[in-house]
Amino acid sequence: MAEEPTHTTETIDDGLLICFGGEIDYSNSPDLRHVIHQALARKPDRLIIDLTGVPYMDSSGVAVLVEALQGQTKNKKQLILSNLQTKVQGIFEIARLDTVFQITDDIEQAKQIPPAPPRK
Amino acid sequence: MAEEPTHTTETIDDGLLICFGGEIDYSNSPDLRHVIHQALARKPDRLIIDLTGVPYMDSSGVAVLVEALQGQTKNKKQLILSNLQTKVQGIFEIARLDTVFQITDDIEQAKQIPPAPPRK
Amino acid sequence: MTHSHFEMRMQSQPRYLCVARAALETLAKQYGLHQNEVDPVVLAVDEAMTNIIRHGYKDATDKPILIRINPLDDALGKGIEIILEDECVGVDLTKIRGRDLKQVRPGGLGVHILYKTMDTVEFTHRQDAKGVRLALRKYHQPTAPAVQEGS
Amino acid sequence: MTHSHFEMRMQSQPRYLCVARAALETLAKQYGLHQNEVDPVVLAVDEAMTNIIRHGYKDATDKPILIRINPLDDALGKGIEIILEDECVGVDLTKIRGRDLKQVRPGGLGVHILYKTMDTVEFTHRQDAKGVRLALRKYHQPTAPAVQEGS
Ligand SMILES: Nc1ncnc2c1ncn2[C@@H]1O[C@H](COP(=O)(O)OP(=O)(O)O)[C@@H](O)[C@H]1O
Ligand SMILES: Nc1ncnc2c1ncn2[C@@H]1O[C@H](COP(=O)(O)OP(=O)(O)O)[C@@H](O)[C@H]1O
Repeated sequence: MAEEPTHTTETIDDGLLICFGGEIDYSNSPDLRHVIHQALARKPDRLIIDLTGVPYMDSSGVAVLVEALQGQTKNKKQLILSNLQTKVQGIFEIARLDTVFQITDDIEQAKQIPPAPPRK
Repeated sequence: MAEEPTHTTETIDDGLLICFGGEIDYSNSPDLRHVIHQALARKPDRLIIDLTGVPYMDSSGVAVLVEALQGQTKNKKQLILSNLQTKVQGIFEIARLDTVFQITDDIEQAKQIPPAPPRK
Repeated sequence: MTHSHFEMRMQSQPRYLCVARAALETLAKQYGLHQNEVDPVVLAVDEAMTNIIRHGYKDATDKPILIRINPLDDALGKGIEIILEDECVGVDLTKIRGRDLKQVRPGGLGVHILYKTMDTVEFTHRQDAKGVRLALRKYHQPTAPAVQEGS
Repeated sequence: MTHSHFEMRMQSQPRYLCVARAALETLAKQYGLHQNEVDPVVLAVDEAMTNIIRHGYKDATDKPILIRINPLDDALGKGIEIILEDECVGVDLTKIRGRDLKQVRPGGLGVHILYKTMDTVEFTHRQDAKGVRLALRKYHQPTAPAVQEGS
Protein backbone atom coordinates (compact mmCIF):
# COMPACT_ATOMS: atom_id res chain seq x y z
CA MET A 1 0.00 0.00 0.00
CA ALA A 2 1.16 3.54 -0.63
CA GLU A 3 1.64 5.79 2.34
CA GLU A 4 -1.34 6.26 4.65
CA PRO A 5 -4.31 6.05 2.27
CA THR A 6 -7.42 7.37 3.96
CA HIS A 7 -11.00 8.22 3.05
CA THR A 8 -14.08 9.76 4.58
CA THR A 9 -17.59 9.78 3.14
CA GLU A 10 -20.11 12.38 4.27
CA THR A 11 -23.64 13.37 3.30
CA ILE A 12 -24.26 16.71 1.58
CA ASP A 13 -27.53 18.40 0.54
CA ASP A 14 -28.12 16.46 -2.63
CA GLY A 15 -25.65 13.64 -2.41
CA LEU A 16 -22.32 12.51 -1.06
CA LEU A 17 -18.83 13.88 -0.61
CA ILE A 18 -15.88 11.49 -0.51
CA CYS A 19 -12.47 12.83 0.50
CA PHE A 20 -9.47 10.68 -0.31
CA GLY A 21 -5.99 11.04 1.17
CA GLY A 22 -2.63 9.51 0.32
CA GLU A 23 -0.98 8.36 -2.87
CA ILE A 24 -3.23 6.22 -5.05
CA ASP A 25 -1.65 3.42 -7.05
CA TYR A 26 -2.25 -0.25 -7.80
CA SER A 27 -1.60 -1.11 -4.14
CA ASN A 28 -4.73 0.68 -2.96
CA SER A 29 -6.89 1.54 -5.99
CA PRO A 30 -8.99 -1.57 -5.23
CA ASP A 31 -9.86 0.06 -1.87
CA LEU A 32 -10.77 3.24 -3.70
CA ARG A 33 -13.05 1.23 -6.02
CA HIS A 34 -14.73 -0.41 -3.04
CA VAL A 35 -15.43 2.90 -1.32
CA ILE A 36 -16.82 4.41 -4.50
CA HIS A 37 -19.00 1.38 -5.22
CA GLN A 38 -20.57 1.73 -1.79
CA ALA A 39 -21.26 5.39 -2.50
CA LEU A 40 -22.73 4.70 -5.95
CA ALA A 41 -25.07 2.12 -4.43
CA ARG A 42 -26.71 4.95 -2.48
CA LYS A 43 -27.54 6.61 -5.82
CA PRO A 44 -26.49 10.15 -4.88
CA ASP A 45 -27.71 12.89 -7.25
CA ARG A 46 -24.37 14.59 -6.74
CA LEU A 47 -21.17 12.70 -5.93
CA ILE A 48 -18.20 14.91 -5.13
CA ILE A 49 -14.82 13.24 -4.94
CA ASP A 50 -12.31 15.53 -3.28
CA LEU A 51 -8.63 14.86 -3.93
CA THR A 52 -7.05 17.59 -1.77
CA GLY A 53 -5.10 14.97 0.13
CA VAL A 54 -3.96 12.99 -2.93
CA PRO A 55 -0.52 14.11 -4.14
CA TYR A 56 -0.19 11.28 -6.65
CA MET A 57 -2.42 9.01 -8.71
CA ASP A 58 -1.59 6.50 -11.43
CA SER A 59 -3.84 5.07 -14.14
CA SER A 60 -5.22 2.39 -11.83
CA GLY A 61 -6.78 5.19 -9.77
CA VAL A 62 -7.96 7.04 -12.85
CA ALA A 63 -9.67 3.86 -14.10
CA VAL A 64 -11.73 3.71 -10.91
CA LEU A 65 -12.83 7.32 -11.34
CA VAL A 66 -13.81 6.72 -15.00
CA GLU A 67 -15.85 3.73 -13.84
CA ALA A 68 -17.56 5.96 -11.25
CA LEU A 69 -18.32 8.58 -13.90
CA GLN A 70 -19.88 5.96 -16.12
CA GLY A 71 -21.97 4.66 -13.23
CA GLN A 72 -23.29 8.10 -12.35
CA THR A 73 -23.92 9.05 -15.98
CA LYS A 74 -25.84 5.83 -16.61
CA ASN A 75 -28.08 6.71 -13.65
CA LYS A 76 -28.39 10.30 -14.96
CA LYS A 77 -26.54 11.54 -11.86
CA GLN A 78 -23.58 13.83 -11.43
CA LEU A 79 -19.91 13.22 -10.55
CA ILE A 80 -17.63 16.14 -9.75
CA LEU A 81 -13.95 16.03 -8.87
CA SER A 82 -12.37 18.76 -6.76
CA ASN A 83 -8.92 19.94 -5.71
CA LEU A 84 -6.65 18.09 -8.11
CA GLN A 85 -3.01 18.56 -7.15
CA THR A 86 -0.40 19.17 -9.86
CA LYS A 87 0.57 15.56 -10.54
CA VAL A 88 -3.03 14.35 -10.48
CA GLN A 89 -4.04 17.12 -12.88
CA GLY A 90 -1.09 15.95 -14.99
CA ILE A 91 -2.31 12.40 -15.46
CA PHE A 92 -5.82 13.64 -16.30
CA GLU A 93 -4.31 15.77 -19.05
CA ILE A 94 -2.10 12.97 -20.38
CA ALA A 95 -5.14 10.69 -20.47
CA ARG A 96 -7.19 13.50 -22.06
CA LEU A 97 -9.77 13.18 -19.33
CA ASP A 98 -9.45 16.73 -18.04
CA THR A 99 -12.36 17.80 -20.24
CA VAL A 100 -14.39 14.61 -19.76
CA PHE A 101 -14.79 15.07 -16.01
CA GLN A 102 -16.33 18.06 -14.27
CA ILE A 103 -13.42 19.36 -12.22
CA THR A 104 -13.57 22.24 -9.72
CA ASP A 105 -10.98 24.05 -7.64
CA ASP A 106 -12.69 23.38 -4.35
CA ILE A 107 -15.56 21.60 -2.64
CA GLU A 108 -17.74 24.74 -2.39
CA GLN A 109 -17.66 25.20 -6.16
CA ALA A 110 -18.44 21.53 -6.60
CA LYS A 111 -21.56 21.98 -4.48
CA GLN A 112 -22.69 24.99 -6.56
CA ILE A 113 -22.47 23.45 -10.03
CA PRO A 114 -26.02 23.16 -11.35
CA PRO A 115 -27.15 19.64 -12.16
CA ALA A 116 -26.03 19.19 -15.76
CA PRO A 117 -28.23 17.56 -18.37
CA PRO A 118 -27.10 13.95 -18.53
CA ARG A 119 -24.48 13.12 -21.16
CA LYS A 120 -25.67 11.10 -24.13
CA MET B 1 25.03 15.92 -4.20
CA ALA B 2 21.91 15.88 -2.07
CA GLU B 3 18.98 17.93 -3.17
CA GLU B 4 19.60 21.64 -3.73
CA PRO B 5 22.25 22.49 -1.12
CA THR B 6 22.48 26.24 -0.66
CA HIS B 7 24.18 28.70 1.63
CA THR B 8 24.30 32.41 2.33
CA THR B 9 26.77 34.26 4.54
CA GLU B 10 25.88 37.68 5.96
CA THR B 11 27.48 40.11 8.35
CA ILE B 12 25.87 40.72 11.76
CA ASP B 13 26.79 43.19 14.56
CA ASP B 14 29.63 41.21 16.07
CA GLY B 15 30.27 38.54 13.50
CA LEU B 16 28.78 36.37 10.77
CA LEU B 17 25.59 34.45 10.10
CA ILE B 18 25.67 31.48 7.74
CA CYS B 19 22.38 29.92 6.65
CA PHE B 20 22.53 26.46 5.11
CA GLY B 21 19.81 24.79 3.09
CA GLY B 22 19.30 21.28 1.79
CA GLU B 23 20.24 17.84 3.05
CA ILE B 24 23.85 17.58 4.20
CA ASP B 25 25.70 14.34 3.63
CA TYR B 26 29.05 13.14 2.33
CA SER B 27 28.16 14.44 -1.16
CA ASN B 28 28.21 18.05 -0.05
CA SER B 29 29.78 18.27 3.42
CA PRO B 30 33.09 19.25 1.74
CA ASP B 31 31.26 22.34 0.39
CA LEU B 32 29.99 23.06 3.89
CA ARG B 33 33.54 22.80 5.22
CA HIS B 34 34.79 25.20 2.57
CA VAL B 35 32.13 27.80 3.35
CA ILE B 36 32.82 27.56 7.08
CA HIS B 37 36.59 27.80 6.60
CA GLN B 38 36.12 31.02 4.68
CA ALA B 39 33.99 32.39 7.51
CA LEU B 40 36.47 31.31 10.20
CA ALA B 41 39.26 33.07 8.31
CA ARG B 42 37.43 36.35 8.96
CA LYS B 43 37.75 35.67 12.72
CA PRO B 44 34.17 36.58 13.67
CA ASP B 45 33.58 37.09 17.42
CA ARG B 46 30.22 35.41 16.94
CA LEU B 47 29.55 32.82 14.23
CA ILE B 48 25.92 31.77 13.95
CA ILE B 49 25.18 28.76 11.77
CA ASP B 50 21.47 28.57 11.02
CA LEU B 51 20.08 25.19 9.98
CA THR B 52 16.42 26.13 9.37
CA GLY B 53 16.66 24.83 5.82
CA VAL B 54 18.48 21.60 6.67
CA PRO B 55 16.07 18.69 7.13
CA TYR B 56 18.82 16.08 7.32
CA MET B 57 22.47 15.84 8.30
CA ASP B 58 24.75 12.85 8.69
CA SER B 59 27.99 12.54 10.66
CA SER B 60 30.07 13.99 7.82
CA GLY B 61 28.18 17.27 8.33
CA VAL B 62 28.46 17.03 12.10
CA ALA B 63 32.24 16.56 11.79
CA VAL B 64 32.51 19.86 9.94
CA LEU B 65 30.55 21.65 12.67
CA VAL B 66 32.76 20.14 15.40
CA GLU B 67 35.79 21.34 13.47
CA ALA B 68 34.27 24.82 13.32
CA LEU B 69 33.57 24.78 17.04
CA GLN B 70 37.16 23.84 17.76
CA GLY B 71 38.40 26.62 15.48
CA GLN B 72 36.27 29.27 17.19
CA THR B 73 37.10 28.01 20.68
CA LYS B 74 40.82 28.03 19.95
CA ASN B 75 40.48 31.69 18.90
CA LYS B 76 38.37 32.38 22.03
CA LYS B 77 35.40 33.16 19.79
CA GLN B 78 31.84 31.92 19.82
CA LEU B 79 29.92 29.43 17.65
CA ILE B 80 26.15 29.14 17.97
CA LEU B 81 23.83 26.81 16.06
CA SER B 82 20.19 27.73 15.52
CA ASN B 83 16.99 26.12 14.30
CA LEU B 84 17.85 22.42 14.36
CA GLN B 85 15.11 20.37 12.73
CA THR B 86 14.02 17.07 14.31
CA LYS B 87 16.40 14.75 12.47
CA VAL B 88 19.36 17.09 12.88
CA GLN B 89 18.62 17.42 16.59
CA GLY B 90 18.50 13.61 16.59
CA ILE B 91 22.03 13.08 15.34
CA PHE B 92 23.38 15.68 17.79
CA GLU B 93 21.77 13.69 20.60
CA ILE B 94 23.05 10.34 19.32
CA ALA B 95 26.55 11.84 19.07
CA ARG B 96 26.12 13.41 22.54
CA LEU B 97 26.97 16.81 21.09
CA ASP B 98 23.68 18.47 22.01
CA THR B 99 25.27 19.77 25.20
CA VAL B 100 28.67 20.53 23.70
CA PHE B 101 27.34 23.10 21.22
CA GLN B 102 25.42 26.23 22.09
CA ILE B 103 22.10 25.65 20.35
CA THR B 104 19.21 28.12 20.13
CA ASP B 105 15.69 27.96 18.74
CA ASP B 106 16.11 30.89 16.40
CA ILE B 107 18.55 33.43 15.01
CA GLU B 108 17.35 36.26 17.29
CA GLN B 109 18.20 34.22 20.39
CA ALA B 110 21.55 33.33 18.87
CA LYS B 111 22.32 37.03 18.51
CA GLN B 112 21.36 37.72 22.17
CA ILE B 113 23.51 35.08 23.86
CA PRO B 114 26.19 36.90 25.84
CA PRO B 115 29.77 36.13 24.83
CA ALA B 116 30.62 33.09 26.93
CA PRO B 117 33.99 32.69 28.63
CA PRO B 118 36.05 30.52 26.32
CA ARG B 119 36.05 26.78 27.03
CA LYS B 120 39.24 25.35 28.46
CA MET C 1 27.35 -8.42 -17.55
CA THR C 2 28.29 -4.81 -16.96
CA HIS C 3 26.33 -3.24 -14.19
CA SER C 4 24.37 -0.03 -14.30
CA HIS C 5 24.87 2.99 -12.11
CA PHE C 6 21.85 2.20 -9.99
CA GLU C 7 19.83 -1.00 -9.95
CA MET C 8 16.76 -2.12 -8.07
CA ARG C 9 15.45 -5.64 -7.98
CA MET C 10 12.22 -6.29 -6.17
CA GLN C 11 9.43 -8.78 -5.81
CA SER C 12 6.32 -8.13 -7.89
CA GLN C 13 4.32 -6.56 -5.09
CA PRO C 14 2.25 -3.40 -5.47
CA ARG C 15 3.57 -2.16 -2.12
CA TYR C 16 6.98 -1.69 -3.73
CA LEU C 17 5.66 0.72 -6.35
CA CYS C 18 6.02 3.66 -3.98
CA VAL C 19 9.53 2.59 -3.01
CA ALA C 20 10.64 2.52 -6.64
CA ARG C 21 8.96 5.89 -7.20
CA ALA C 22 10.81 7.46 -4.25
CA ALA C 23 14.19 6.22 -5.46
CA LEU C 24 13.52 7.20 -9.06
CA GLU C 25 12.34 10.68 -8.18
CA THR C 26 15.54 11.38 -6.26
CA LEU C 27 17.71 9.80 -8.94
CA ALA C 28 16.12 11.67 -11.85
CA LYS C 29 16.83 14.95 -10.06
CA GLN C 30 20.46 13.88 -9.57
CA TYR C 31 20.66 13.37 -13.31
CA GLY C 32 19.55 16.94 -13.97
CA LEU C 33 15.84 16.60 -14.72
CA HIS C 34 13.56 19.35 -13.40
CA GLN C 35 10.59 18.54 -11.21
CA ASN C 36 8.15 18.92 -14.13
CA GLU C 37 10.22 16.36 -16.05
CA VAL C 38 10.70 14.07 -13.08
CA ASP C 39 6.98 13.67 -12.39
CA PRO C 40 6.12 12.13 -15.81
CA VAL C 41 9.15 9.81 -15.63
CA VAL C 42 8.07 8.54 -12.22
CA LEU C 43 4.53 8.02 -13.50
CA ALA C 44 5.81 6.12 -16.56
CA VAL C 45 7.85 3.70 -14.46
CA ASP C 46 4.91 3.17 -12.09
CA GLU C 47 2.72 2.31 -15.09
CA ALA C 48 5.34 -0.03 -16.55
CA MET C 49 5.76 -1.83 -13.21
CA THR C 50 2.00 -2.09 -12.71
CA ASN C 51 1.68 -3.67 -16.16
CA ILE C 52 4.38 -6.20 -15.36
CA ILE C 53 2.59 -7.12 -12.12
CA ARG C 54 -0.91 -7.24 -13.65
CA HIS C 55 -0.40 -8.48 -17.18
CA GLY C 56 3.00 -10.13 -17.06
CA TYR C 57 2.72 -11.88 -13.72
CA LYS C 58 -1.09 -11.97 -13.34
CA ASP C 59 -0.70 -10.50 -9.85
CA ALA C 60 1.72 -13.15 -8.58
CA THR C 61 3.70 -11.44 -5.81
CA ASP C 62 6.94 -13.43 -5.75
CA LYS C 63 8.31 -12.73 -9.24
CA PRO C 64 11.27 -10.47 -9.97
CA ILE C 65 11.19 -6.96 -11.41
CA LEU C 66 14.61 -5.60 -12.28
CA ILE C 67 15.12 -1.89 -12.90
CA ARG C 68 18.46 -0.59 -14.15
CA ILE C 69 19.10 3.12 -14.30
CA ASN C 70 21.87 5.11 -15.95
CA PRO C 71 22.55 8.78 -16.53
CA LEU C 72 22.48 9.83 -20.19
CA ASP C 73 24.90 12.40 -21.53
CA ASP C 74 25.08 12.21 -25.29
CA ALA C 75 24.36 14.17 -28.47
CA LEU C 76 20.75 14.66 -27.32
CA GLY C 77 21.82 16.15 -24.00
CA LYS C 78 21.54 15.03 -20.39
CA GLY C 79 18.89 12.60 -19.28
CA ILE C 80 17.99 9.31 -17.71
CA GLU C 81 17.72 5.78 -19.07
CA ILE C 82 15.57 3.25 -17.26
CA ILE C 83 15.48 -0.40 -18.24
CA LEU C 84 12.83 -2.69 -16.77
CA GLU C 85 13.15 -6.44 -17.10
CA ASP C 86 10.75 -9.18 -16.07
CA GLU C 87 10.63 -12.95 -16.37
CA CYS C 88 7.52 -13.29 -18.51
CA VAL C 89 8.11 -15.62 -21.44
CA GLY C 90 5.90 -15.87 -24.52
CA VAL C 91 4.58 -12.31 -24.37
CA ASP C 92 3.34 -11.10 -27.76
CA LEU C 93 4.94 -7.66 -27.90
CA THR C 94 2.63 -6.51 -30.71
CA LYS C 95 -0.24 -6.70 -28.20
CA ILE C 96 1.41 -4.13 -25.94
CA ARG C 97 -0.02 -0.95 -27.35
CA GLY C 98 -2.12 2.01 -26.35
CA ARG C 99 -5.76 2.42 -27.36
CA ASP C 100 -7.75 5.25 -28.92
CA LEU C 101 -8.45 7.67 -26.08
CA LYS C 102 -11.56 9.15 -27.70
CA GLN C 103 -13.48 6.24 -26.34
CA VAL C 104 -13.90 6.95 -22.62
CA ARG C 105 -13.66 3.73 -20.63
CA PRO C 106 -11.87 2.51 -17.52
CA GLY C 107 -8.38 1.15 -18.14
CA GLY C 108 -6.22 0.97 -21.21
CA LEU C 109 -4.18 4.05 -20.29
CA GLY C 110 -0.84 2.64 -19.14
CA VAL C 111 0.89 2.13 -22.48
CA HIS C 112 -0.43 5.43 -23.78
CA ILE C 113 1.13 7.15 -20.77
CA LEU C 114 4.52 5.53 -21.49
CA TYR C 115 4.65 6.90 -25.01
CA LYS C 116 3.27 10.26 -23.99
CA THR C 117 5.73 10.87 -21.14
CA MET C 118 9.02 9.37 -22.38
CA ASP C 119 11.24 10.34 -25.30
CA THR C 120 11.86 6.73 -26.29
CA VAL C 121 9.97 3.53 -25.42
CA GLU C 122 11.32 0.19 -26.60
CA PHE C 123 9.76 -3.18 -25.81
CA THR C 124 11.95 -6.14 -26.76
CA HIS C 125 12.49 -9.68 -25.61
CA ARG C 126 15.48 -10.02 -23.26
CA GLN C 127 18.69 -11.18 -24.89
CA ASP C 128 18.68 -14.24 -22.64
CA ALA C 129 15.06 -14.84 -23.82
CA LYS C 130 13.92 -15.07 -20.20
CA GLY C 131 11.39 -12.28 -20.41
CA VAL C 132 10.46 -8.81 -21.57
CA ARG C 133 12.78 -5.81 -21.59
CA LEU C 134 11.46 -2.26 -21.67
CA ALA C 135 13.91 0.57 -22.29
CA LEU C 136 12.76 4.10 -21.46
CA ARG C 137 14.67 7.31 -22.06
CA LYS C 138 13.99 10.89 -21.13
CA TYR C 139 16.16 13.93 -21.87
CA HIS C 140 16.26 17.17 -19.95
CA GLN C 141 14.94 20.09 -21.97
CA PRO C 142 16.91 23.24 -21.20
CA THR C 143 14.51 26.16 -20.87
CA ALA C 144 13.10 26.99 -24.28
CA PRO C 145 15.42 29.43 -26.09
CA ALA C 146 14.01 32.91 -26.59
CA VAL C 147 12.48 33.47 -30.02
CA GLN C 148 15.40 34.44 -32.26
CA GLU C 149 15.21 37.70 -34.11
CA GLY C 150 15.09 37.37 -37.87
CA SER C 151 14.36 33.66 -37.80
CA MET D 1 21.38 -17.37 -4.32
CA THR D 2 17.91 -16.60 -3.05
CA HIS D 3 16.97 -13.01 -3.64
CA SER D 4 15.70 -10.54 -1.11
CA HIS D 5 12.43 -8.65 -1.21
CA PHE D 6 14.09 -5.45 -2.32
CA GLU D 7 17.64 -4.97 -3.51
CA MET D 8 19.65 -1.96 -4.58
CA ARG D 9 23.03 -2.11 -6.22
CA MET D 10 24.79 1.14 -6.94
CA GLN D 11 28.17 2.61 -7.74
CA SER D 12 30.13 4.00 -4.81
CA GLN D 13 29.17 7.62 -5.41
CA PRO D 14 28.11 10.01 -2.66
CA ARG D 15 25.32 11.35 -4.91
CA TYR D 16 23.54 8.01 -4.53
CA LEU D 17 23.32 8.33 -0.75
CA CYS D 18 20.14 10.38 -1.01
CA VAL D 19 18.62 7.90 -3.47
CA ALA D 20 19.21 5.01 -1.09
CA ARG D 21 17.80 7.08 1.78
CA ALA D 22 14.62 7.88 -0.15
CA ALA D 23 13.99 4.23 -1.03
CA LEU D 24 14.80 3.02 2.47
CA GLU D 25 12.58 5.58 4.16
CA THR D 26 9.58 4.48 2.07
CA LEU D 27 10.39 0.81 2.53
CA ALA D 28 10.83 0.98 6.30
CA LYS D 29 7.37 2.55 6.57
CA GLN D 30 5.94 -0.26 4.42
CA TYR D 31 7.40 -2.70 6.93
CA GLY D 32 5.57 -1.04 9.78
CA LEU D 33 8.19 1.22 11.37
CA HIS D 34 7.01 4.58 12.64
CA GLN D 35 8.63 7.80 11.48
CA ASN D 36 10.67 8.12 14.68
CA GLU D 37 12.02 4.62 14.05
CA VAL D 38 12.53 5.16 10.33
CA ASP D 39 14.75 8.23 10.76
CA PRO D 40 17.50 6.45 12.75
CA VAL D 41 17.45 3.49 10.35
CA VAL D 42 17.93 5.80 7.38
CA LEU D 43 20.77 7.56 9.19
CA ALA D 44 22.44 4.24 10.02
CA VAL D 45 22.44 3.08 6.40
CA ASP D 46 23.74 6.45 5.24
CA GLU D 47 26.62 6.12 7.74
CA ALA D 48 27.36 2.54 6.69
CA MET D 49 27.39 3.52 3.00
CA THR D 50 29.57 6.54 3.66
CA ASN D 51 32.07 4.33 5.51
CA ILE D 52 32.19 1.89 2.59
CA ILE D 53 32.85 4.76 0.17
CA ARG D 54 35.43 6.50 2.38
CA HIS D 55 37.23 3.70 4.21
CA GLY D 56 36.46 0.65 2.09
CA TYR D 57 36.89 2.17 -1.35
CA LYS D 58 39.02 5.24 -0.47
CA ASP D 59 36.56 7.41 -2.42
CA ALA D 60 36.76 5.41 -5.66
CA THR D 61 33.43 6.05 -7.41
CA ASP D 62 33.05 2.98 -9.62
CA LYS D 63 32.86 0.22 -7.02
CA PRO D 64 29.69 -1.68 -6.12
CA ILE D 65 27.57 -1.27 -3.01
CA LEU D 66 24.85 -3.89 -2.66
CA ILE D 67 21.97 -3.39 -0.25
CA ARG D 68 19.46 -6.16 0.37
CA ILE D 69 16.36 -5.50 2.37
CA ASN D 70 13.79 -7.86 3.86
CA PRO D 71 10.83 -7.46 6.17
CA LEU D 72 11.24 -9.15 9.55
CA ASP D 73 8.35 -10.86 11.27
CA ASP D 74 9.60 -13.20 13.95
CA ALA D 75 9.56 -13.80 17.71
CA LEU D 76 10.89 -10.29 18.26
CA GLY D 77 8.09 -8.70 16.24
CA LYS D 78 7.95 -6.81 12.97
CA GLY D 79 10.92 -5.00 11.59
CA ILE D 80 13.42 -4.52 8.82
CA GLU D 81 16.67 -6.27 7.93
CA ILE D 82 19.24 -4.47 5.83
CA ILE D 83 22.36 -6.18 4.53
CA LEU D 84 25.13 -4.12 2.96
CA GLU D 85 27.87 -5.79 0.97
CA ASP D 86 30.98 -4.30 -0.57
CA GLU D 87 33.98 -5.66 -2.45
CA CYS D 88 36.74 -4.64 -0.03
CA VAL D 89 39.08 -7.52 0.70
CA GLY D 90 41.49 -7.68 3.58
CA VAL D 91 39.55 -5.41 5.92
CA ASP D 92 40.43 -5.98 9.58
CA LEU D 93 36.96 -6.12 11.13
CA THR D 94 38.32 -5.58 14.64
CA LYS D 95 39.31 -2.07 13.54
CA ILE D 96 35.71 -1.15 12.74
CA ARG D 97 34.59 0.20 16.08
CA GLY D 98 33.24 3.33 17.69
CA ARG D 99 35.33 5.64 19.83
CA ASP D 100 34.82 7.21 23.24
CA LEU D 101 32.50 10.15 22.68
CA LYS D 102 33.69 12.06 25.74
CA GLN D 103 36.56 13.33 23.69
CA VAL D 104 35.06 15.99 21.38
CA ARG D 105 36.71 15.85 17.98
CA PRO D 106 35.61 15.84 14.34
CA GLY D 107 34.82 12.41 12.91
CA GLY D 108 34.71 8.98 14.47
CA LEU D 109 30.93 9.00 14.86
CA GLY D 110 29.70 6.64 12.13
CA VAL D 111 30.18 3.27 13.83
CA HIS D 112 28.85 4.66 17.11
CA ILE D 113 25.70 5.75 15.28
CA LEU D 114 25.22 2.25 13.84
CA TYR D 115 25.24 0.62 17.26
CA LYS D 116 23.15 3.36 18.84
CA THR D 117 20.38 3.31 16.21
CA MET D 118 20.03 -0.37 15.27
CA ASP D 119 18.96 -3.39 17.32
CA THR D 120 21.65 -5.62 15.84
CA VAL D 121 24.86 -4.77 13.98
CA GLU D 122 26.98 -7.58 12.54
CA PHE D 123 30.15 -7.07 10.54
CA THR D 124 31.43 -10.26 8.89
CA HIS D 125 33.42 -11.21 5.83
CA ARG D 126 31.23 -12.24 2.89
CA GLN D 127 30.76 -15.97 2.44
CA ASP D 128 32.36 -15.70 -1.01
CA ALA D 129 35.26 -13.85 0.71
CA LYS D 130 34.92 -11.01 -1.79
CA GLY D 131 34.34 -8.28 0.74
CA VAL D 132 32.63 -7.08 3.90
CA ARG D 133 29.05 -7.86 4.88
CA LEU D 134 27.16 -5.71 7.37
CA ALA D 135 23.81 -6.96 8.66
CA LEU D 136 21.56 -4.45 10.40
CA ARG D 137 18.23 -5.15 12.05
CA LYS D 138 15.62 -2.91 13.60
CA TYR D 139 12.34 -3.95 15.18
CA HIS D 140 9.21 -1.88 15.51
CA GLN D 141 8.42 -1.03 19.11
CA PRO D 142 4.69 -1.04 19.72
CA THR D 143 3.79 1.94 21.89
CA ALA D 144 5.31 1.45 25.31
CA PRO D 145 2.98 -0.59 27.51
CA ALA D 146 1.48 1.25 30.47
CA VAL D 147 3.34 0.68 33.73
CA GLN D 148 1.93 -2.55 35.12
CA GLU D 149 0.34 -2.50 38.52
CA GLY D 150 2.10 -4.57 41.10
CA SER D 151 5.24 -5.04 39.04
N1 LIG E 1 4.31 -5.81 -19.20
C1 LIG E 1 3.35 -6.35 -19.97
N2 LIG E 1 3.35 -7.68 -20.20
C2 LIG E 1 2.39 -8.23 -20.97
N3 LIG E 1 1.41 -7.55 -21.55
C3 LIG E 1 1.33 -6.23 -21.36
C4 LIG E 1 2.31 -5.56 -20.56
N4 LIG E 1 2.00 -4.24 -20.56
C5 LIG E 1 0.91 -4.10 -21.30
N5 LIG E 1 0.48 -5.29 -21.81
C6 LIG E 1 -0.67 -5.50 -22.70
O1 LIG E 1 -1.01 -4.23 -23.25
C7 LIG E 1 -2.38 -3.91 -22.96
C8 LIG E 1 -2.55 -2.42 -22.76
O2 LIG E 1 -1.98 -2.03 -21.52
P1 LIG E 1 -2.39 -0.66 -20.82
O3 LIG E 1 -2.37 0.41 -21.84
O4 LIG E 1 -1.51 -0.48 -19.64
O5 LIG E 1 -3.90 -0.83 -20.37
P2 LIG E 1 -4.51 -1.86 -19.29
O6 LIG E 1 -3.40 -2.27 -18.41
O7 LIG E 1 -5.56 -1.08 -18.58
O8 LIG E 1 -5.07 -2.99 -20.10
C9 LIG E 1 -2.73 -4.75 -21.76
O9 LIG E 1 -4.11 -5.02 -21.70
C10 LIG E 1 -1.89 -6.00 -21.98
O10 LIG E 1 -2.56 -6.91 -22.83
N1 LIG F 1 33.13 -0.09 5.75
C1 LIG F 1 34.36 0.00 6.33
N2 LIG F 1 35.42 -0.57 5.75
C2 LIG F 1 36.63 -0.47 6.33
N3 LIG F 1 36.87 0.17 7.47
C3 LIG F 1 35.85 0.77 8.10
C4 LIG F 1 34.53 0.71 7.55
N4 LIG F 1 33.73 1.38 8.41
C5 LIG F 1 34.50 1.83 9.40
N5 LIG F 1 35.77 1.48 9.24
C6 LIG F 1 36.90 1.77 10.18
O1 LIG F 1 36.34 2.13 11.45
C7 LIG F 1 36.77 3.45 11.85
C8 LIG F 1 35.67 4.20 12.58
O2 LIG F 1 34.66 4.60 11.66
P1 LIG F 1 33.63 5.76 12.03
O3 LIG F 1 33.11 5.53 13.41
O4 LIG F 1 32.62 5.81 10.98
O5 LIG F 1 34.48 7.10 12.07
P2 LIG F 1 35.26 7.83 10.88
O6 LIG F 1 34.61 7.36 9.61
O7 LIG F 1 35.03 9.30 11.12
O8 LIG F 1 36.68 7.42 11.03
C9 LIG F 1 37.22 4.12 10.56
O9 LIG F 1 38.18 5.11 10.79
C10 LIG F 1 37.76 2.95 9.75
O10 LIG F 1 39.08 2.66 10.10
